[in-house]
Amino acid sequence: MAGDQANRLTSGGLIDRSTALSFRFDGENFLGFKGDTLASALVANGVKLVGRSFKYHRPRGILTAGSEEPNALVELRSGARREPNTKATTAELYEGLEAASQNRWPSLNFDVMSVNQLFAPIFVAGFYYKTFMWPAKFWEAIYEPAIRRAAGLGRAAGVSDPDHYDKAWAHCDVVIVGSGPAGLAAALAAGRSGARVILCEEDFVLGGRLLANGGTIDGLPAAEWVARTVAELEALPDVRIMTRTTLFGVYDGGTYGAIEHVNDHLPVPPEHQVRQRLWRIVARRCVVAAGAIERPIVFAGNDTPGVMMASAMRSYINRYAAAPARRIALFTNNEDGWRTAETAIAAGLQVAAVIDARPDVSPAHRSLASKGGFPVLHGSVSAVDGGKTGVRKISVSLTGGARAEVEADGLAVSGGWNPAVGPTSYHRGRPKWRDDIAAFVPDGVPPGMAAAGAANGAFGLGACLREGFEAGAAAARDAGRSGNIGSMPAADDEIFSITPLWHVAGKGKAFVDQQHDVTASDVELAQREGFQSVEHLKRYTTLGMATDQGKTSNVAGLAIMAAVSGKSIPETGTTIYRPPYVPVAIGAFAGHHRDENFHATRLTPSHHWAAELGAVFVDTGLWKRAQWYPRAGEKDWLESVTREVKAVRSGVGFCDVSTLGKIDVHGPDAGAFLDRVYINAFSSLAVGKGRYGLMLREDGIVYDDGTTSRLAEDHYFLTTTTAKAGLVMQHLEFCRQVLFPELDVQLTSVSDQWAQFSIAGPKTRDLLQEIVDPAEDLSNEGFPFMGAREVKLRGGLKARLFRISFSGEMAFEISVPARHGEAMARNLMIAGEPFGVTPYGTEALGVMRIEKGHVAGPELNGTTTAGDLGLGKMMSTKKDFIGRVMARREALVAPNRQVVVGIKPTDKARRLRSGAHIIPKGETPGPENDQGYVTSVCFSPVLDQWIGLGLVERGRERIGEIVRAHDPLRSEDYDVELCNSVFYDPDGGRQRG
Amino acid sequence: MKYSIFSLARAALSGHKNWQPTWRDAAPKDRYDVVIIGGGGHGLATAWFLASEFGIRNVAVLEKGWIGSGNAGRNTTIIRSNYGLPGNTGFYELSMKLWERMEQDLNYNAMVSQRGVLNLYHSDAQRDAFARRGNTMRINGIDAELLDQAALRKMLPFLNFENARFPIQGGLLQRRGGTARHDAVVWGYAHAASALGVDIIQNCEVTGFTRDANGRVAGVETSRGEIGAGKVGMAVAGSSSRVAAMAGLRLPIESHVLQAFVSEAIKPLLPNVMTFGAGHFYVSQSDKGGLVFGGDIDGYNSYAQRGNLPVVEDVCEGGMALIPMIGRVRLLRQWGGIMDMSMDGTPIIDKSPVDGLYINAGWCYGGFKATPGSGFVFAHLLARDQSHKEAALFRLDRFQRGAMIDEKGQGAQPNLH
Amino acid sequence: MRITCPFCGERELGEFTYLGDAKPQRPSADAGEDAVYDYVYLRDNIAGVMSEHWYHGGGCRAWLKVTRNTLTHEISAVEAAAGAGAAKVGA
Amino acid sequence: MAEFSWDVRSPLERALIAGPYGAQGDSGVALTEIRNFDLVQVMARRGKAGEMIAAAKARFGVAAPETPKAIGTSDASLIWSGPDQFLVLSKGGKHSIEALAPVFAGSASLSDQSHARALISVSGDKARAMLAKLSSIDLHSDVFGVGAAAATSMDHTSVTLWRGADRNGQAVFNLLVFATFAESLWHTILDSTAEYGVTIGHSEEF
Repeated sequence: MAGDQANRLTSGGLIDRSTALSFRFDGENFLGFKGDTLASALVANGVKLVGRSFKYHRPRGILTAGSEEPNALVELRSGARREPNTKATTAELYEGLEAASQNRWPSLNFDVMSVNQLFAPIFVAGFYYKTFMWPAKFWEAIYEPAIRRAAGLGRAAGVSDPDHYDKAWAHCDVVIVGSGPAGLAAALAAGRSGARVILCEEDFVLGGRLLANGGTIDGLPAAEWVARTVAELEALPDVRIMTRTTLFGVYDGGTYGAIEHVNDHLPVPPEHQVRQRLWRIVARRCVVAAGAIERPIVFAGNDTPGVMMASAMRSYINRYAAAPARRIALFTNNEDGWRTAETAIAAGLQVAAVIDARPDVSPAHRSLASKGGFPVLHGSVSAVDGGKTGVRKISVSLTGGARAEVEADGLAVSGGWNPAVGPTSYHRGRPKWRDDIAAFVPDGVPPGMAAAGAANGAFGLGACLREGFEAGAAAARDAGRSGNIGSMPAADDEIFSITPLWHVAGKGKAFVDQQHDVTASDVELAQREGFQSVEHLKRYTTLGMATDQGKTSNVAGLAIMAAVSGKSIPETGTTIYRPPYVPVAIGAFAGHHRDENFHATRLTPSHHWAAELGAVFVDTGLWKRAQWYPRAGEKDWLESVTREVKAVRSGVGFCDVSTLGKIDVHGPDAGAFLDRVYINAFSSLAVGKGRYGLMLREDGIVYDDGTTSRLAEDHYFLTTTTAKAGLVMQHLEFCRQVLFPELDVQLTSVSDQWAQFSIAGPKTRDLLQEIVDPAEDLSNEGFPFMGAREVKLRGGLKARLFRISFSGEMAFEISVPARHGEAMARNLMIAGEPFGVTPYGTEALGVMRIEKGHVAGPELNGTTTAGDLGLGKMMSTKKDFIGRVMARREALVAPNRQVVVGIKPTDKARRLRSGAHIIPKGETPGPENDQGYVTSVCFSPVLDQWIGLGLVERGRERIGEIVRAHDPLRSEDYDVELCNSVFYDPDGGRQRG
Repeated sequence: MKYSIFSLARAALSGHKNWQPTWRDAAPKDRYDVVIIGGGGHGLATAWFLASEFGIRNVAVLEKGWIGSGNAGRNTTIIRSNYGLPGNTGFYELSMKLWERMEQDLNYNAMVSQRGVLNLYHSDAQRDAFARRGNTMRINGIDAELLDQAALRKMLPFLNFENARFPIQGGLLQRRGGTARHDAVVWGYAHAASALGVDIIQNCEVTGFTRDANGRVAGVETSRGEIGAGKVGMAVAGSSSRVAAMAGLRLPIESHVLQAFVSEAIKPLLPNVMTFGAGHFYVSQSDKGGLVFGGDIDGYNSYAQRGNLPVVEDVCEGGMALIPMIGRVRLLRQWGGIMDMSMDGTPIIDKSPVDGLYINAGWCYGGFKATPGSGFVFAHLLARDQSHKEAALFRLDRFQRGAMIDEKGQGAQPNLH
Repeated sequence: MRITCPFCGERELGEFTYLGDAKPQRPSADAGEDAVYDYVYLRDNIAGVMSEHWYHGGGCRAWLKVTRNTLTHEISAVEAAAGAGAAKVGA
Repeated sequence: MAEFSWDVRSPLERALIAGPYGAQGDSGVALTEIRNFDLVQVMARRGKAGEMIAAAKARFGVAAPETPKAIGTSDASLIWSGPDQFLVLSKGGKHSIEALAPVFAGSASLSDQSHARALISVSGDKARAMLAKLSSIDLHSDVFGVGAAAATSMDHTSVTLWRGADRNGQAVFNLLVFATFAESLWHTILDSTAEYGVTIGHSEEF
C-alpha cells in the first residue's frame, strides 16, 4: 500500500518522525518524514524501480545516497518549475513534493523503449559512427530526429523559469569544503585561531560520513561530538557555516564558486527570496575535506535495482532509518564494506552472506558472521538475478572455481574508496596513484589549497580528524592567524585493507557507467578499435560524461582499460577533471541578470519628460533614447519622423544628445596631447572655438569622431560618439599614462555631468534668445559658427553653448548641469512655443545627418580609413599622431577602395534599403563584381525620396553613374544613381547663416 | 573494413571481437614527403586531402598527445558559411560543401547535422549589417534568409520576446549551417587517411626543425627522434606561436582561452544553432541531449586551458536573457581551449618566410567549421606550392600590406575579435 | 583571477580590462613602417611569464603593468604605468 | 517673456518611493538618497601632487587622502578617487568648483561632478549582506573600517564607495553612482534588499 513506509525501521535515524510529509512519485502518493531525501523516502516505502537508463532503458534503482548518483534521476516539481535529471538522493523531501521518473514511455514499469535491449548487440560503443550514412539526406530527416528523441533524459520545463536567483561575494581566510570529521576538525582549528572561516556543506545536515557511520570521537558518540563542535563553531563570530552549499569550482587568485540551494527544500521560494544563490568565495586558503566516494565493482547485472553501494546502504539504515532490503548480501573487497553487515545486523536486518574478494577476513568479522549466522564466501559476484522488481538471487564465483548462490533482496557493494579529487584537480593537476589504498589521491593542487582526510586518502576516523585539524591550523597560520587552537579531537583509526577488484568477468552486461550504459565490453571494444588514450575512451564510449560526471565510473573504467591494454593504472592516467563539481542551474550563474535586468539601463536627463510626451525609445548601447515622438493621428513612424525633420528644417526643434561621451581634457599640454590622438591639429584651436576631430586606431583605421572645443587655454571639452564613449576614455587614458606620460594632461569623464541638447533650425536663434540672458550676443558676429563658450541663462543658471550643427541647419548645442536637464527640455518647449518648437528623436537626427552626408556608425565600421570617409585631407602632415604610419599601407590607400558616396534610386518612389549591394549595371551579380553596399538610408523629406550613403568602389569618381542595388535577401533589385554624399545644402550656407 | 549497418550486424554475431583499429597507430619512419605537425582536425584533414586529392601518400601527421586533443575536441561543434568579407565567404562555403559530403567521403558518420544557424538581431543597425552579410552570401551562391520577428515567434516561440532588455527583432538564418560531432570528424579523417597510407603518430612532440645547407626546413626533431620531410606544414592552432618560434618566426597571433559549456542531457528542446545578438551566447543541443554553448573569450593571453568564473556568468546571463526556459537546466561541464587569435580575426594559410615550412594558423574561435576546407586548401598549398583560390587572401603578409580581413572591425586587438 | 592594483589593493578580474603585451614600445615618429608594423602586429605570445597592460577601468582608472604567467595565471608583480596619476616623467 | 524655473531633479526622483519595501517586519536595511550636493573632482597636475595636498590642507585643515580613504571635515568630505586625485563632497556652495578653482590653481585640474552622481547611503543589520550581492569588496569591519573608501564597480558600473561614521552603532556605507545609471542601479539594489525588508527615504543632509 502506498504511504505505509513499510521499510521504515521502527527507531533511529536523523528524521523527524513527528513531521510526516506527503509526496507523489509517478502519480502515486507516499509519506515520508522531515529529514528524508526523496531517495530515502522511496527506500522507506519499498520503491526499488526509480528510473530507466539512457541507451538500453534498463530498469534502475537507487545506487548511492549522494550527489554521485547515476541512476535515481527524476523530474522534480511540475509545470514551469519542472527540473529534469534531479538526483533523488540529494532532493530534500518537502510537503507536496512531486517527482516523476524519466526517459520512459508510457510508464516506468512498462517502457516500450526497453526494446532497445534487443538491439544491444548492435548498439555498442560508437555504433552510430559506423552507420546511418546512407542516403546522406536521411540523416537530418530520419535518423537524427529519432536518435535525438531517444536520447536525452528528463524534459526541461519548456517555459520561462519563474524563480529568482542572485549572486554574492564572500571573503574569508579559510574556506573548508565538507563537514565530515576532517572538515569540522579543520574548521575548529582555523576558527579557534581567529581566522575568518567559511564551511561549505552540500548536505542539509552537518557531519558527513559520521551521519552514516557513527563512531566515537573524544569519547563521545559521533552525533554528540558533531553537535558540540557545531555549537562551538557557531559561537565564533567569524565562522560562517553554509549548509546546502556546494563548492563547485576553483578559479584563479583564490576565488571559489559555490552554489547555495537557498530554498530548494521548499515547494516554492518565499516571497522576495531566491531559489538559489551563486557565491564567489574569495579565500586565502582552502581545505578540501570533501571525503571520498565509494566505488562499485563491475559485474554482470550490477545495475539491477537493489544493488547499492555499501556505504549508501548504511546511510539509509542509520541516517534515515529506512531499510533498502530485508535480506542483504554484501560484496566487498575491503574491510570498510563490512560495516554494512554490522549496520544491518544492528538494525535487525538479515545478512544473507558476505562475499569477500580478499583472501583473508579478520577474526572479528569471522565471529560476526558466525554470531549473525551468515556465511562468508571467498570470491566474487558473477551475476545477479532480478530485473525490474529487484535483486532475487546472486551468483558467486568462489575462489578456486566453485559456484554458489545467495538468495537476497539487496546487494551491498564496496569496491573501495576514491578520494573526491575534483576540486583539487581543477587547475589541471593530475592526481597520483597510491597502491596501498588502490586509489588516486590529490596531486598538483591549486595554490592555497590542501586536501585533508578521506579526500586526501586518509580513511581512518582518527586520521581524518588529525589531517583536518592540522590542515585547518596550517591554513589559518598561512593567512596570518595565530590564536590558540586548543586540543585536537581524537578517535581510533579503523583498519583499511583492500585487494583491488574492478571487474568480474561473466556473462551478461556488466556496467561501468550505469547512466550512460557503458559496459565493460564497450571499454574493451574501444581499446580494440584504437581508442587507447583515456580521453579517447571517454569520448568514444561516453564513459563519465553523464550527469554524475563519472563519480562512480571513471576510475573503474580506466582500471579496466589498463587491464585490457596491459598497462598499469597510473600509466593509463586519468582524464582531466573539470568544474562544476555538481551540475549547477544555468539560472544561478545568471542571477539577477535576466529579462529587463540583463544589462543596466542608462537614462538621459530628459528621459521622464520624453516618456510623458509618449516618445518611442530605442536601445543604443545601454541607453534608452527617444527615437521619435508620435502624435495622435500619425499612421506610422515615418510620418512622425518626417514631421519632425520638416519642423526642424523650417522652424526649430531640439533633441537630447546627452548620450555623447564628454571628456574634460585639462592641463598645460592638453593641446599637444590632442594633436597626438587626433589626425588634425587642436593645439592651434583658439579659446572659444570648437573643431571636428577624427581619431584613428594605431592600425590606421578610423576609431571615433566628435567635436572638441577649447574652453580655456588649458581646458578642452572633448566629445565622442555615444557608442565609443567608454572605449575612447580608456584609449585616451592609455595615451596619457602609457604612451605620452611626459605630457601634463588630466582627463575626466563628464558625460553624466552635463545634459546636452541640440537645437536646430532657422528659428534656433529666436528660441535661444528666449532662454539665454539678453546680454549674451548670439549673432553671427558675437557667436560665429563653431564658437563655444559659457553663457548665462535667464534666471542666472550658467550653461555651455556650442555653435555646431549635425543637421546642416543653423544650430547650437547647449549644456546645463544634468539635474537641470529636465527643466531645460520643459523650458525649451515653453520658450519655443511661439516658434512651433518640435522635439525630435534619433530617427530625425539620423535623417538629417544622411541628408548632410555626415558619416556615423554604419560608415565608421572599424574597416574604413579617413580617405574612405572623404576626410583624408584632415590628416595632418606636420605632426605625428596615432595611426599615421599604418594608414599609409598600400592596401589602405589603393585607388579601388570602397569609399563613401551618396546613393538614390532612379525611381523616386522606390525605397532604398541598407545592406543592398552595389553591382554594375548589366552584369550578373557575383563576387567579382560586388562593388560595395548601402550603409545608411532614410526617407528625405527635403528630396521627397529615399536616399542613402554607401561604401562603393571608386565611388567618388563615379558620381552620376547608374548602378544596381542588388538585395536578394529581400528579393529586390533596382537602379540607383551614385551621387554626391551631401544631399542638402552642399555649400553649408544654412548652418553658417 | 567498411563501416555500415551490415558490417555492424556481422560484427555483432562475433561479439564485436573482429574490429580493427579505427586508424593505425604508426611509428615514425625516417622520412616523409610531407610532415604535418598537429593531429587535430585540420592536420588530419590536410593529410587525407594530400593522399586522396593530390596523390601524396607518404605523409605523417605528428601529434604530441592523442589525436583530437586540442581544439578539435573542445569546441561547440558549429558549422556555417555565413561570412561577409571577400576571402572568408568563398573559403567557408568551400568548407561547407565538403562537410556536406564528408561522411560518404570518409565512410565515417560525423553526424553532420544541417539544422540551421540563426544569428539574432536586436537593432536596426544589426539588421542592416546582417542584410549586408546575407546579401554577400547570396551573391556568392550561399543560402541566407533574413527573418523578421513574426517569423521567429513562430519558429522559436520560447525565445524571450516579452520582457527582454534588448528585444529580438529578427535574425539571419543559414539553413545549411548546423553542427557536427567534433570527435568523429577527427576519427573519421584519421580512419580514412590511415587507410590511404598516412602515418598517424601520437605522443610525438615536435621540439625543433632541422635545416639543410640553404636554410630550408629539412625535417623535424621530435620526442621520438628526427624525422625528415620534403615539406613541413604546421596545423597547431593554439600553439602556433610556440611552434613557429622554433623556426625563428614571430606571428601576428596571440593565444587566448575560449570556454565552452555543456548542460545535462535533456529531451529535445532547441531545434537549431542560435547566437544572441545582444550578448555573448551561442547554443545548440547535441544529439545526446546536452545544450552545448559558449560565449566570449576570457580576454587575456593564456595557455592554461581553463576558464574563469566571470565569463561563465556572462555566458549564462546571455543564455537566460535569450532563452529564459533554460534556468533550471544544469550546467554539467566547463572547459577551456587555447585559441590562435589573429590580428584581424581571420586565419593565415600561407608559405612561411622559412623555405619548406608552411603555416596554417590564426583560426581564432572559428577553426572547427573550417576543418575540411582548411585541410583541402592547405593540402593544395603543400602539394602545389600555390594558394588555392579560395585561400588566396589568407596571406601572412596581409598585415604589412594593409589588406586585413576584419569581419568585426576591431583592428589589431586579438581579444576583441 | 585577482589583481593587486598598486593604488586600490586586491580586486577581482571584472574591474580590469586587458590590452596585451607590454613589451613592444611605440616607435618614434621617424621609425618607419616596418618598425610600426612590428609594434602593432607581431607578438612574442609568450608561454610563461609576460609583462602586460591592464586597465583598472572599474576602479581607479590607472593603467597597470602586470607580470603574469600565461601558463598558470599566477601574477608575480603589478606596477602602475609610468604616467599613472600625476607622476612626473622625463623632462 | 516666459518665466523659467530651473528646478533640479534628482536622477532618483521618480524611482525612489519613500517608505517600507520588501519583506515585512523589522527592516534589515535603510536606504537614503542624499540630494543636492556639490562634488568636485580634483586631479593633480604632473609632479604637483604634493602641492595639491598642501593646498587641500590649507583649505580644509586636513591633508587630502593619498590612499583609498574618506576624510571628513566640518563642512566637507575628501574622498580618494584614484591616484593623486580626490573628490570634494560638500553642500551649500562653499566648496563648489568656482570656490575651489583658486585654491588649486596651478596644482590641480578641477572638474565639476555635482550633477554627474547620485549619492545613496546604506545602513542597517543587513547592509553588508545586501552589499555583498553588489560589491566584490570585502566590507568586514577589520578590513573596511570607518573612513575606508574604494573606487570600484557594482553591476558593471563605476561606484565610489566609502564607510562613513557609524550611526547608532551601525556601519554606514555611502555610494556615489553615476547619474545616468542611478535609476537602473537603484532597482538592482531594491531587488537585492527586498528579502531583508527596507526602509527607503531621501534627505538634503549628509
